[in-house]
Amino acid sequence: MTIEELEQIAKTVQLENSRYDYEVNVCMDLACASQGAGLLRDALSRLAEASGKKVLIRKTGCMGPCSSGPLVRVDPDDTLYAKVKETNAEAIINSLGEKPVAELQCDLNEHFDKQVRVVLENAGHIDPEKIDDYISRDGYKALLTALTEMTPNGVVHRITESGLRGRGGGGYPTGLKWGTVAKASGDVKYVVCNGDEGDPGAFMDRSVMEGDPHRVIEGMAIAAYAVGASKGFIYVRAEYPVAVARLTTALREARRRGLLGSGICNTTFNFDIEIRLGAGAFVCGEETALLASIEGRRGTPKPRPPYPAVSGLWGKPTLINNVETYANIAPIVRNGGKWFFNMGSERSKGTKVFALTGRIKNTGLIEVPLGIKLWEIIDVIGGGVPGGHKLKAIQTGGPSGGCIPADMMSLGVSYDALMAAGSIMGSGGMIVMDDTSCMVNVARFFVEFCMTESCGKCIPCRAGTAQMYTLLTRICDGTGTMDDLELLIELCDTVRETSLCGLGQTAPNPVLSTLKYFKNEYLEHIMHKRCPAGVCSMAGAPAAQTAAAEVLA
Amino acid sequence: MTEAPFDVKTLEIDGRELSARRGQTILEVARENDINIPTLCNMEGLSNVGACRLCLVEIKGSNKLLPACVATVSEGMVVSTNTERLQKHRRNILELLFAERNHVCSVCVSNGHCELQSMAQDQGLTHVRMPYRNPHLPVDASHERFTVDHNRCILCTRCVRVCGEIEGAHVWDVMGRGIDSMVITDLHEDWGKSTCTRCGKCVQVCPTGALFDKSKIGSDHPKYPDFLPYLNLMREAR
Amino acid sequence: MSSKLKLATAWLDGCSGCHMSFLDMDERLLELAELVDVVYSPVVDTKDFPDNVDIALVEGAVASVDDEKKIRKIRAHSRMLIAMGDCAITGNVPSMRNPIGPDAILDRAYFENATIQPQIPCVVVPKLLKTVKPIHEFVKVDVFLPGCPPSADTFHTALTALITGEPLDIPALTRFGA
Amino acid sequence: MAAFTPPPLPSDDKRWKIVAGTMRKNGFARHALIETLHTVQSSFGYLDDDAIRFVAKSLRVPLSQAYGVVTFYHYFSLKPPGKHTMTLCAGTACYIKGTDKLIASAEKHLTLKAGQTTKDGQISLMTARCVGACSRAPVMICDGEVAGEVTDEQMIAQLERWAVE
Repeated sequence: MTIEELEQIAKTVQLENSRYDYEVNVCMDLACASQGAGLLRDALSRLAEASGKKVLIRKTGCMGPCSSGPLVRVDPDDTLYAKVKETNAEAIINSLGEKPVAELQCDLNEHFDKQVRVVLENAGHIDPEKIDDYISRDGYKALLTALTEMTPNGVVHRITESGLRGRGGGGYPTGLKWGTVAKASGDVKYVVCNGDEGDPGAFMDRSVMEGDPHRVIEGMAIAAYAVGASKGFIYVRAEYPVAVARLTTALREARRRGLLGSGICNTTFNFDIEIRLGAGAFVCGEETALLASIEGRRGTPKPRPPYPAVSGLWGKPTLINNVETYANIAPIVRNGGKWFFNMGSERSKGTKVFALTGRIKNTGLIEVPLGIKLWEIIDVIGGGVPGGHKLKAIQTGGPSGGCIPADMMSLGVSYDALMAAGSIMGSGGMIVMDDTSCMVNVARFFVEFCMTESCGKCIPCRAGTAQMYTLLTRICDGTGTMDDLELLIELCDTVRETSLCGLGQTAPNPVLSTLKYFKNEYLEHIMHKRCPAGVCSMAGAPAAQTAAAEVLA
Repeated sequence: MTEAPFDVKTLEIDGRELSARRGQTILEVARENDINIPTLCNMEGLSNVGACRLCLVEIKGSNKLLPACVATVSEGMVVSTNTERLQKHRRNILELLFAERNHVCSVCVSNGHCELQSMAQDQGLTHVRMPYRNPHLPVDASHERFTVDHNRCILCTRCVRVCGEIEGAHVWDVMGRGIDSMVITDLHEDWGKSTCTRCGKCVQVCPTGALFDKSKIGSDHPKYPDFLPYLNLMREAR
Repeated sequence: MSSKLKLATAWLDGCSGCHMSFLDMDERLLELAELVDVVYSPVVDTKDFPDNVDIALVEGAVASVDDEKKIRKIRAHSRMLIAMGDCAITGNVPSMRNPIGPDAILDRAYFENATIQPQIPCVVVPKLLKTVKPIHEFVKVDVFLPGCPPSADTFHTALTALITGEPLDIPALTRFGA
Repeated sequence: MAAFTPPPLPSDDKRWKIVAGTMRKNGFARHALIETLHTVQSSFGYLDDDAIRFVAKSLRVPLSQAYGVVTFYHYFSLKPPGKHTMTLCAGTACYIKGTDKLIASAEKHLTLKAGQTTKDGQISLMTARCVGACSRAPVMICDGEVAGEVTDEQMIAQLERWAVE
């Protein structure tokens, strides 16, 4: 394969597509599929054929605004239809060449206007099971450019120049990581993609793997070239069967096209990828635990250093990046580091995909330039809190993150700003809470999550999260005391500072951030045995009061 | 000039200027110089897992605490092993251990010879503020010579490591995860029916009364793990 | 010292071993008697816990509704509360029933092992709490003297220091299970 | 060293051949343990002691290590699943929208705890840590079919349909 051949494929696809007058793209992502997108697509295909019009019906990955699904986009007019039912298929097919179906059209201009699509540039435009679709949109161009025109060092330099930081949560500079692995000695090195998207309330990586799998593969191949690896692993949650299937297809197609395997594109570069299934352990998102799991062992983390960059899989230098990080690589190589560097805020470059969910009108997948204000996400893109309720907080960063209160909506979204606010960027879950959520209960939910997901290796995380959960349960059921609260805070400090890995070190975040901004809710529970949001049952409180009364009697 | 010759590093531990060989851990250097850093999962002769977090030390210029058992020395490192911050964390970790399972010293075979018990005393622990969890845990006395009482296990995994790394049998491992973790023999089968080689090394390295010799119930039950460094030495010599 | 301090000792769910060990101070008890009046104790014939106790030594864990009432009363009437021995501090032997719950214990004691008239007494035996807990789970404790039991020497050193206001290093004296 | 011969298949059940196939594809390497366990689980629906023993011996992994791995990962089940499986998502977005109430209601309806199977083996009630359909919260998965914005009535109706089958 050469650049010319690649362009030839793209041309063929375009030629093929030009045979059609219309393209009807049907979103087949989980949210749309669960609302009958499959039946809808079948109906569209059937009716299109019957109509005699030249229509290409294409199934695509996530288009974004899931709450408006099932979504259909008709090109070349770029008309977006929302909440389309099987019964609407006829109207849509009939409208081709005529006026759009007004009652199905949705006004999501504001929703899309604020977004910038880099990672999701192909989402909703290509059939994820067709490599040629990807190639027709500049797919694998970056890999070929890297292999034929750039040195490995040059690639590392370009990534460094872009200012890209790890999208998995930590925000470690990607170029720096690549440089370390590239410099590490050893002839066997590995490239690993962390697709163990474990944060509850986050589905960015799933959507990318399902909607544009080649983008991830291309990013990994470029990384492998840059660091000198010949073998890669994609570690995906077993809970994502569609992602696994799409990646499997994509790998097969890429091999068939000679974009993976030995002597890629007539160069001496060899690289292939294997998929490894996770098995339901959140802690495997931690890189040393993930490596243990790939090696077929219990996913327990190891103390770092040594870092995986020096001693990773089977003791070899290993580069680990998250799905979204790899998804950013091809456009950076294609468009240059400066192009990426010019997007975003001062120390957080580029765009970030978020899964916007919870008590908000437009739920779904969004991609925004970093530095964007929270209110722009909530009020403009998200369309605000529905049902006349009041925004209370935004939870970011999953179980390791924190809650940002409603009065901080002017905060710009960046790694550092979120950290300063007591939360973290995390992998990109953004859960909106309104006045129906009890923040103590929310903190307890996350601590319970960390408790059940703790691997159990180190004491502070294993026993500490369990104790935090006990103390929070006391507060939630009305038996908590001020001593319990004090102990909880002290415990948070120890768990944070002494735990072996990130899971334990960040487990107290939801407690600490809710305590920082919503301490009055804790005090209400403890002093007045009252849950302001009316969520906690306070079942323990009356009994406690009786016991006290008995003593006084 | 920053590197000392002959791979010798100079560092400071608790205000004392010390020298060390490159690649040595902070714990090794401290022990060579009679500086006590508390540990529970560490044992000379076994691999280090850095799990108990009691050996965490402070390094000047870094806010992050490092486990002395795995962190290696570097030139000019300034280490503090016993600051107030570390003492507080150590007490909290010990409290967590005491509250996690059912450690009843007065009825334990290891009373007076228990590393957890003496460490609590060393660290000035007189009571446990954390609520006791009181889990219902089994005692497996199916083995003809030994018993495992899970109520007293602190999951340090010394038994797992000595069985896998030294005896080479790997009869022990950990099942479950988080607070539900438990050491097991084979497929969570009775120890007595397992593939155990009956060497008894696990009993000797167990820091508490979780693993004990049946013939010594109700009597003084000290453990003798000193065979470990010797065994390793003899193996290396071969 | 013109007026002596008022000392009380109380016994919740424990084996009385701590009190025995306390009495093991032997002739040193006479020294102690110079400094304190024992106003309430299993070894003194007082029915109700008096007001204004200066030092209360409490043995045993909180295992029943009665224990809970007692410890709250003791706390309310004492200036300094000393948890005496492992039962008071950790729950110790009485807490060994916690993993299986009180019903299993009552069954064992009053049914399985009963030779005549198996029944759970409801008049004299107070209602058991679901879990046996150390006393600091209910009230604030000022001093913890671990041990099973703490030795007579420990009692002597600790009490002397507490009465005279000398510094006291408890971990140097005793430990859990000592 | 004598060549390693993997143990014979536990029975002539064809599914063991699939399991052996996964191991062979991975060259009977120890690191194929999790991959192989996945194959067992997808072929048999769960992992029993015989299966774990067979896989462990074939891959020369200590028994306790294999058992440790099986019990570490929530995806692996030691008990056979019910004829139907209702999985309620307990991710954050679903929690905010009331999954806890759905779980409690289903537990009450089936008189069991999440993670268990009804006595007649008809229905398993499971919870999941986020299936990634957060925008449709709360989400339930009925035998693999994802349904969003689930109400208590819908869920109970589904359970009742399965119960009378």
